[in-house]
Amino acid sequence: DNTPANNDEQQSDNGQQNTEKQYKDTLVWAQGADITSLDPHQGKETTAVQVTDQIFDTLTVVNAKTGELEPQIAESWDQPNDTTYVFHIRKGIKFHDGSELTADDVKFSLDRAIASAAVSYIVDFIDTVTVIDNYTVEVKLDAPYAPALRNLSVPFSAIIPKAIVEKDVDAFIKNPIGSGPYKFVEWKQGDSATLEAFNDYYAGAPATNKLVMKVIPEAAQRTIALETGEIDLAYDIIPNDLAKIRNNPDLTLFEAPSLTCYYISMNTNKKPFDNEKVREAINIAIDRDLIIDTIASGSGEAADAIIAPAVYGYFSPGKYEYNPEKAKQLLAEAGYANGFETSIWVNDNQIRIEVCQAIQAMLQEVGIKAKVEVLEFGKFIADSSAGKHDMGYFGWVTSTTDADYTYYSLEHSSQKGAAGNRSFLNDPEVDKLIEKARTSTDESVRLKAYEDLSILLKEINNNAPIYYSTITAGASAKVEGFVMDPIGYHKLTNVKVAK
Amino acid sequence: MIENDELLKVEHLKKYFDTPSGLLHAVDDMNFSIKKGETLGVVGESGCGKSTMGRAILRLHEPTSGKVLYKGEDIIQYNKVQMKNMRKKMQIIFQDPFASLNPRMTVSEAIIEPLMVQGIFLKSDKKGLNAQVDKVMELVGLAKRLINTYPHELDGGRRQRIGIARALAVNPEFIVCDEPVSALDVSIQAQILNLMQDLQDELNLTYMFITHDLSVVKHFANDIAVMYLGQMVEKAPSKKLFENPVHPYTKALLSAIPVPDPDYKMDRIFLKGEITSPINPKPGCRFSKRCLYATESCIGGDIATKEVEPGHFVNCVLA
Amino acid sequence: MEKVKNANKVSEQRSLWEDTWRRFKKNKMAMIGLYFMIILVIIAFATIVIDIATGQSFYNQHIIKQDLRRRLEGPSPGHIFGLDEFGRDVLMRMLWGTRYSLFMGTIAIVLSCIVGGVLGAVSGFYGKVTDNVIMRLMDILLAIPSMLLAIAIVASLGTSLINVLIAIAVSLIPRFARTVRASVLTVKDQEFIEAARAIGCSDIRIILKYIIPNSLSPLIVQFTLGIASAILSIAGLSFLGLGIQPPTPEWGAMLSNARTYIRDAWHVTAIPGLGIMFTILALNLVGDGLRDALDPRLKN
Amino acid sequence: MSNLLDIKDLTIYYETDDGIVQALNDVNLKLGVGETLGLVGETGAGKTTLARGIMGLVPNPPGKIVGGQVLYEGKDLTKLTNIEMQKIRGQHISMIFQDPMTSLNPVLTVGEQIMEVIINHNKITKASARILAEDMLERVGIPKERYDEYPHQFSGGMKQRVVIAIALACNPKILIADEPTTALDVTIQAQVLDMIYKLKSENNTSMLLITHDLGVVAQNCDYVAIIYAGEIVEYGSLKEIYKETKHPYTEGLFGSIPSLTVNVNRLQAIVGIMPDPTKLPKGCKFYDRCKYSKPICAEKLPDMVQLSETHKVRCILYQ
Amino acid sequence: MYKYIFRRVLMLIPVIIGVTFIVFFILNLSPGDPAAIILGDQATAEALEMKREELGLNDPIFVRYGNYMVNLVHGDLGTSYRNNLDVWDQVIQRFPNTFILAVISTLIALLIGIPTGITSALKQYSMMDNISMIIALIGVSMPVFWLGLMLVIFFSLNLKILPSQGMGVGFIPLIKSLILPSFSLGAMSAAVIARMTRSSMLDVTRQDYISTARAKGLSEKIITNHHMLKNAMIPIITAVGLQFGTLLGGSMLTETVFSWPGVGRLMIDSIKSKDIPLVLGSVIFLAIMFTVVNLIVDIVYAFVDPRIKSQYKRK
Ligand SMILES: Nc1ncnc2c1ncn2[C@@H]1O[C@H](COP(=O)(O)OP(=O)(O)OP(=O)(O)O)[C@@H](O)[C@H]1O
Ligand SMILES: Nc1ncnc2c1ncn2[C@@H]1O[C@H](COP(=O)(O)OP(=O)(O)OP(=O)(O)O)[C@@H](O)[C@H]1O
Ligand SMILES: [Mg+2]
Ligand SMILES: [Mg+2]
Ligand code: NI
Repeated sequence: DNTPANNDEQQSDNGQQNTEKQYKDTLVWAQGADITSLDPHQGKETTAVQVTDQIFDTLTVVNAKTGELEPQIAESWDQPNDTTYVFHIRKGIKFHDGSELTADDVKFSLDRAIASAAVSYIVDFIDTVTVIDNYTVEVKLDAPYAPALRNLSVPFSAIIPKAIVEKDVDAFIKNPIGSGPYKFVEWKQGDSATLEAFNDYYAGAPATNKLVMKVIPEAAQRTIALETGEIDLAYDIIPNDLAKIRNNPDLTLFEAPSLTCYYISMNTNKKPFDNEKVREAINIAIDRDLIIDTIASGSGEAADAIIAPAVYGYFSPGKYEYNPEKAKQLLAEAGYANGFETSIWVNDNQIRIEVCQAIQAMLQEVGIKAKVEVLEFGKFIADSSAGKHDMGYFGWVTSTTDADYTYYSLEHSSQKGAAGNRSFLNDPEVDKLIEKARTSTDESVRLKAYEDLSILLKEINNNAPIYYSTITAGASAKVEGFVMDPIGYHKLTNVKVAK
Repeated sequence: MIENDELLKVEHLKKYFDTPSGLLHAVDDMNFSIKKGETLGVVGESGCGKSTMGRAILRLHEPTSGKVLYKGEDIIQYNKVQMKNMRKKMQIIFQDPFASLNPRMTVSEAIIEPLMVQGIFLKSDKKGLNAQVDKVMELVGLAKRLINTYPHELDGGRRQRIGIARALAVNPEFIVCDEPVSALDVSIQAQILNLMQDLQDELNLTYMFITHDLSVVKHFANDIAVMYLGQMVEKAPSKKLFENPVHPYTKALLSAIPVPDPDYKMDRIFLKGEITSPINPKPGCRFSKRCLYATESCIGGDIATKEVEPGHFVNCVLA
Repeated sequence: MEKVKNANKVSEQRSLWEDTWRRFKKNKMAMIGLYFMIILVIIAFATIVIDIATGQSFYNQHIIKQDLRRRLEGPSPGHIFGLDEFGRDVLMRMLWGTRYSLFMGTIAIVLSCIVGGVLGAVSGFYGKVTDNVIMRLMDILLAIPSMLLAIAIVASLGTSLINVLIAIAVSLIPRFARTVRASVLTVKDQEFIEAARAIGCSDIRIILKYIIPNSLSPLIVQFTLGIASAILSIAGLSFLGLGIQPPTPEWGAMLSNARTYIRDAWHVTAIPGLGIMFTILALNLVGDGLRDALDPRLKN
Repeated sequence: MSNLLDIKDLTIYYETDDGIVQALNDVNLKLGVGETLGLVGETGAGKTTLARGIMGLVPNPPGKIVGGQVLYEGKDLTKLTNIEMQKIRGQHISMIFQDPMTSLNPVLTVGEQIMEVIINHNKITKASARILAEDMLERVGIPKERYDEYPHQFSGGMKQRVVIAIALACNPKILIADEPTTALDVTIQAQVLDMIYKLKSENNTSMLLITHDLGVVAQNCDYVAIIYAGEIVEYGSLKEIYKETKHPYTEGLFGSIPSLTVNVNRLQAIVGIMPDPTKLPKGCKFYDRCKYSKPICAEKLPDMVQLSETHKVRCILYQ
Repeated sequence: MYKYIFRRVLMLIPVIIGVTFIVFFILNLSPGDPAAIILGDQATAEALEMKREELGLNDPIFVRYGNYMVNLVHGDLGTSYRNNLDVWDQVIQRFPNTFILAVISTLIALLIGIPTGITSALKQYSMMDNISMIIALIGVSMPVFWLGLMLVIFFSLNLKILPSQGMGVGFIPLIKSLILPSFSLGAMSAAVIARMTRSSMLDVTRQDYISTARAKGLSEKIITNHHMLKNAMIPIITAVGLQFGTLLGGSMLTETVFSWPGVGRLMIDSIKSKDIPLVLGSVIFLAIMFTVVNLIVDIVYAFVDPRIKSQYKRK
C-alpha cells in the first residue's frame, strides 16, 4: 500500500479557495549521493538513475502504482515466437534537441547497453536487434526469456539519440539528450543537478517546470533540510527519522515495500557452514522482528525468502520462527554444542552495520561468537566474490521485478562468486528449478517452479534472509502527485508543489 | 729560536666559509708558532676570525688549506683515529660557560665523558673514573659535593671551572682558550685567570689564549698576535707590543682601551668607519679603509711581513 | 638574566626535571588536565584488569550485550548516561572505551614520534643533501592532506585497529620530523656540541647523548598535543566509516555511529563527544603546561 | 636646588617562584645638572633594576617598588601615573639599554624609530619630524641617506648610535645609559663613548652611566657609586673612589682587573660569589667574601658613613 | 626575489612526483578492484573483465604509473573511471568551493583568533586570559563533524536562521550558507591562532625593543599596535599558512556534514570508489595549492619582516 497519507486539507490557502491553486515553478529534491554518470548505460547507481530516468525513456515502462507493464517508446509489440519480439515505435517522439526518435536510435541504444560492462546484465538476453523500418525494431533472444519486457523497462536500457552520441560521446556524457519529460540543464558535481521541463514530450509537458536535485550525503541532514523547508522532497529517510516526518503536519511520509531483501550469505564452502543444521540454527537464532522494530524503526518486513513480496514470482515458504533454544539444539546436533567463532562481513553503511551488530549479539546468545568486520566497499565485493568470507551481509534489489533476476544470480551454481552466488551454493535441484522457470513462458509453470524453489531454499538455508526494507521518501505536505517507485527510480513527471 | 721548543706551528692556515653572499675569508693565511709551556695571546675585534682559527687548529672546522704542525707533524693529514688520539693532547675551553656545557649532564658526567670517549678509563672502571674526577675537580677548585649538580644550578665562575676541568681531564699538553673569561664578571674573571695561570705553571701547559681584551693578554701571554679580518697584522712578545706598537691598528686598539685611572689622560686614536666585510676581500691591506696613514701602496698587492726587531713581526707598508 | 643561585646549600639542588615539575605543579589548569589523564589511565587499566580477571565475561555481559528493546533510553538511575542505539549502557562503554582512545592515540604517536624523530634528527644533524632529501619527503607527506593519507591507508590495508594506527602515525610523521629538526638545528650550533667533538665524540654519540636529550622538550609538547590530534583523527575516520570495528566501544566510533540519533537521544552523542572533548582538553592543558614549564625563558 | 635627580631609599623587589628577590635595598643617590654618575657593580647587583626604577619601567609583575622616592626636579616619579610618566620618558629622562642588537625594533626603519619619539613629544608634522630625525642621525655620525634602512642592515656600533640618537632626540635632561658599550669592541666603544660625551656636553645633559668596566668609568664620570647586592657600598667623586678606595669590595674590584699601566704577577681576586638575592644575609652583604670581616659584620648592617662632603662608604671599618 | 619564487615553483615538481607516486601506489596495491566497485555487486565476471580492460587495469602497475606521468606532463589528468569525465574539469569545478570555504574559515579564524590572542596576552594571567584560552581549547577539542551537527541543529533547525546544508547561489545566500560550515571548520584554526598569537605576543613583550619603546615615552596603544603586532605577526603568519593548507585538504568532514560540493568530498568519494585518476587529480591540485599558499606565506613574511626580505634578495 503506497498511497501517501496526504488527506489533510491544504489549510494555508483558505483565503483563496476560489482561485486556481498556485504551483511552484521548481521542485527541489534531495538524495544521498551524487549522480555517478549521466550516461544511462553507465550510471547504474540508483542515485544516478533517479536523475537520468527523468531525462530518458525506455521501450516499456512499469507503472509504479499498479506494477503493470505499459508501453512507452514502444507503442505496442508482438511476440511472433518464444525468442522474438517486434516493437512498434511510437511516431513523433522527439529528442530534446528536436530530432525524431526512430528505430535506428533504438537499435543503437540496445546494442550500446549490451556492450556496456556496467549494465549489460540487464539486456544480455538479447541476441540481435534488427531495424525493420523507421518505426519497427525486431529483437531476437538467445533463448526464451520470460522477463524480457520487464528488463527492457529498466532505465539502463534507455533509448538515446544515435546521431548525437556517435558524433561526440564526451559531449553527450556532459550534456545528455534524451526523449524523457525533462531536459538536462546543468550538473554541479557534488552539489546539484538542474532539469527543465521538455514541452514537446510525447505525453505532454510535465507538471513542474524545473527540477533541482540536491546532494545531501548525511541522512540526518536530509530530514533537517526537509523540516526547514529548504527542499520539497527527500529520498531514503533513515529509520529513526521516519517518525519525525510522520508526526510533522507540514510533512508527508511516503513508504512502500521495496524490491530489496537484506540477507546474510553463508559461505557453504567453509566450515561450519557446509552443515545444513548450522545454517538453519543461524537462521532461527535471528530475531528478525526485533531488528525491524528497533533498528529499522518498524519500517520493513521480516523476510522469509530472498525476493520481496512485490517481486513477480514471490512465494512465502513460511516465516522463520525465532527460536534460540532450538538453534542451540541444532548446533549441538551439528557438533557445535559450544558454538564456534566466525565473522560477518559488511560494507560501511550505518544501518547495515547496525543490523549486523544486532545479529552478532543474537548469535552470541546461542553461543556463536561472530566478529563484525566492516569493509570498504571495493574490498568487500572483491573478497566476498573470492569466497574469503564466512558470512556476509548483502542487500539485493530485484530491479527487473522478476524473480529470475534474483534467483538466477544468487542461487544458480553457474553464478558462484563474483556474479552473485556468494554462498557458493551448488545444488542441481535448485539449478533445475531456476532454469525451468527462466525458459518457460507459461506463467503458471514459472510460478510453480518458484514456489518449489522457495520451499527448497528454506530447507537449504544457504542464505538467511533478514528483512525486506521499505522504500521511503519524505515530502513537504504541499507536494502533490508523487508516486513511489518500489525500486527507487521515482518518476517526477506528474509531481507539483503547491505555493 | 730552537726548533725543538716549538710545540705548535701554524703555516698558511686558511679557513673560508661558503656563504650565500660569497666566500667569507674568516682566516686568511695565518703563520705563527707557540713554544712549549708558553702562551700565545690572540687579540682582535669581534668577527675577525679568532675563534675560527682556534677551531681550525683543533680541526673542529676543517681548514681550507694550510698546515698545523704539532711537534713537527701535520695533524691536518691525520685520519679519524689518529685525530681522536690527538684530541687527548689538544683541548679547548670555550667562551661561554653557559652554552658550552650540556645542560643534561651533571658535573661528574661532563668530566667523565672525555675519559670514556678517549678510552682512558673503561666505563666499568668506576673507581678509576671517580678518582680522576676527584683529582681534576680539586685541581680546578670545584668542591667535591658539586659532583651531581647540573650546570644550571651553578654560577658562571663554577661553570667555567667545569669547562676547564673537562679540558684537563685527558691531561692535554696544549689548550686553546677561546675567550674563557669574557662572559664573566671582573671578580670571577680574576679567579679564573689566576687558576689558569696556576695550572699552566703546575702542568707545564701551552695555551693559545684568544680574547678581545688586551689588558687580559698583557697580563697573561708571552707573545701576542693581533688579528684583523682574518689576517695577522702584528705579532710580538707581549711587553714589546705594548711598549712599541707598530701597526696603526694595534696602536688604535691600544689607545682605545679605557684605563681605570682618572689621572691617565687617554690619547685616543679614532678610526674612520667600521669593520669591513670579510666576504671576498680585495687584495692588499684590509685595514687600509680605516687607517689614518693609508697610502696608495696599501691596496692592490699583498703586504709582506717584516721583522722590525727580533720576534716582532708587522704586516704594514709603513713598518 | 640568569639567576645566580646559592650553591652552598646542597639540599636545594634540583634536577632539570624536578625543576620542570615544580613549575608545572604551579599551573592549576595543567594539573587539572594531568589529574584527568591519570584518572583515565587508571580507568583504562582497571577495565583491562577486569577483562582479564573475568575472562571477557564481564565485557560480554555489560559492554557488548544488547537490549534492543530499550535502545536509546535516556539517563536513569540504573544507567546514568542512558543506553545507546543497541540498548547498551553508555557509561560502561565509555569506561571500557577509555583504553582505545588513550592507548591508540599514544601508540600512534609513539610510532610517528620515533620515525619522525629519527628522520628529523638525522636531517638536522647532517644537513645538506640528507636534510634536503628528508625534508622534501616530509613536504610531500605534508602536501597530502593527513586525513586523505589516513583514509588511503585504511582503505587499502583494511579497517583494523592496527591499520588505523599506522595511518594516523604516518600522517603525523612530518610534524615530529620538523619539530625535532628545528630543535636539533638550534642545539647543533651550541658550543657544547663542539666541546663534545673536541673530546673526540663520534656523531652517533653526539646525537644520542647531546642532541636528543636537549631536543626533548618540544618533542614532549608535540607528543601530548599529537595524542590529541590522533584521537580526533580516529573519530574522523570513524565518521567516514573507516574507524574501529564494532562493537568495540571506541569513543570516536561511538560518537560517529550514534550521530544519526543526535536528535532522538542527546546522550548517545553528547557523552562520547564530551568524553573526547575533555580528554583532548586535558591533553592540551598538560601540553601547554609542559610547554611553559619547559620554557627556559620563563624560568624565573 | 642643585640636584636634578634625587633617589631616596629606593627599594625594589621581584616576587618570583623562588622567593622574593631583593634587587635594590634603600638606595640613595643624587645627580646634579650636567654631572655624570658612574654606577659600577657585578652582574645581578641591581644596576639595571635601578635604572628601570627611575624610568618607572620595572616589569610588574614580578617587580615592585617597595619603598622610597625618585625625585626629579622635586617631583616624586614613583607617584606619577603611567600617562604622566609617558611624558617624562624620552623627553626629560631617556634610557639606553644594554644590548644594541635587540634594542631596536627589527621591523621598523631606524629613521622611523627616531622620528617616533620626536613626534611623540612635540606637536609637529611628520615631515618636519623627519628633518629633525635626519639631523639627529647625522649628529651621531650616520649619513641621513640611511634613514630608511632597517636595523639588521646596520653594524653593532651603528645600531648603538641609533639608540643614542633616539635617546637624545628630545634633548632630555637626564640620560641613563645601561652598559651602552658592553656589547661593542674596544675601538667602537671608544667612538660611542666619545660621541655620548660630546652630545651630552652640548646640551648639558646629566648622565647615569651603568657599567662594570672601571676603565670606562675612569674616563667618563664625575662621581662613582659602587653597588653590591642591591646596596650602594661606596660613593664618591672619581678621585675619591680611585685614589682613596675605602670599601673592601671596591678594593677587590680594583685588584681583579688586569691593568695596562701596572704590572702585577697575580691578580688579587675576590674569593667567592655574590649572595643569593632571595636570601640576602642579615648583616653586611659582602661579609663572607671580605678579607677584613669581623664576626659583627654578619650580624649588623653597617650604616653609610660620610667620610668627606662627597665620599660615603658602608663598612664597619670606618664606623 | 623572482629567482626565489621561481626556485620554489620548481620545487613543485618533486613534490608532485612524490605525491602521485605515494597515492598511486597505495591505491593500486590495495585490495579491491575498481571495476568491481563501479559495476557493483550484481556484475558478472565477463562484465568485470570488460571493465578492467576498458580502464586499462590489466597493465602492470609501473606501466600504468608511467603512462599516467607521461599524460600528466602533457597536462592531461586523465578521465574518471566512474563517469569517463575529464578529471581536470571535475576538480576545477569543485575547487573554488573548497577554496572559498577555506578562505572564509581562515578569515573567521583570524577575526576570532587574533583579537582573542592579543587580549589574552595583554592581560596575561587575568580571568579574561583564562576564559578565552579555555574557550579556544574547547574549540580544538571538538570533533569537527560533531560541532557541525550541533551547529546545524541549533541554527538551522531550532532558530531557522541559516541554511542547514548546501552552497547557496547568489551573494547573500552564499554568505549565509558559508557561515555554519566555515565556522565549524574555522573553530579549530581560531583556537590554534589565538594561542599562537598569545604566545608570540608574550614573546614580543619581553623583547628589549619594547622596553626601548616604553623608554621613549610612547603610549601603550602605540606600543601594542606599532611595535608589538608587526613583530608578533611573523609566527602567526606561519600558523595561518599551515592552517589554510590544512583547511584546504582537511575539510572533508565538514564538506560531508554540510553537503558542501568541495574537493574534500570528491576525494573521499573517489577513494571509496577507487576512482584512481580522480583521487590523483584532486591530490595534485591540493598539493599545488598547498605549496602555493606556503609560498605566498613566505612572500608575505618578507613584507612583514625586512630581515627576511633581504635574505631573499641575496639568494
Ligand atoms: N660556521 C660558519 N659559517 C659561516 N661563517 C662563519 C661561520 N663561523 C664563523 N663565521 C664567520 O667567520 C668570521 C669570523 O668568525 P669568528 O667567530 O672566528 O670571529 P671571532 O673573532 O671569534 O669573533 P668574536 O670575538 O665575536 O667571537 C665572522 O665573520 C663570522 O661571521
Ligand atoms: N624580571 C625579573 N624577575 C625576577 N628577578 C629579576 C628580574 N629582573 C632582574 N631580577 C633580579 O634582580 C637582581 C638585579 O638584577 P639587575 O638586572 O638589576 O642586575 P644588573 O646589575 O643590571 O646585572 P647585569 O650586569 O647582568 O645587567 C638579579 O638578582 C636578577 O636576577
Ligand atoms: Mg669568537
Ligand atoms: Mg643590567
Ligand atoms: Ni646577567
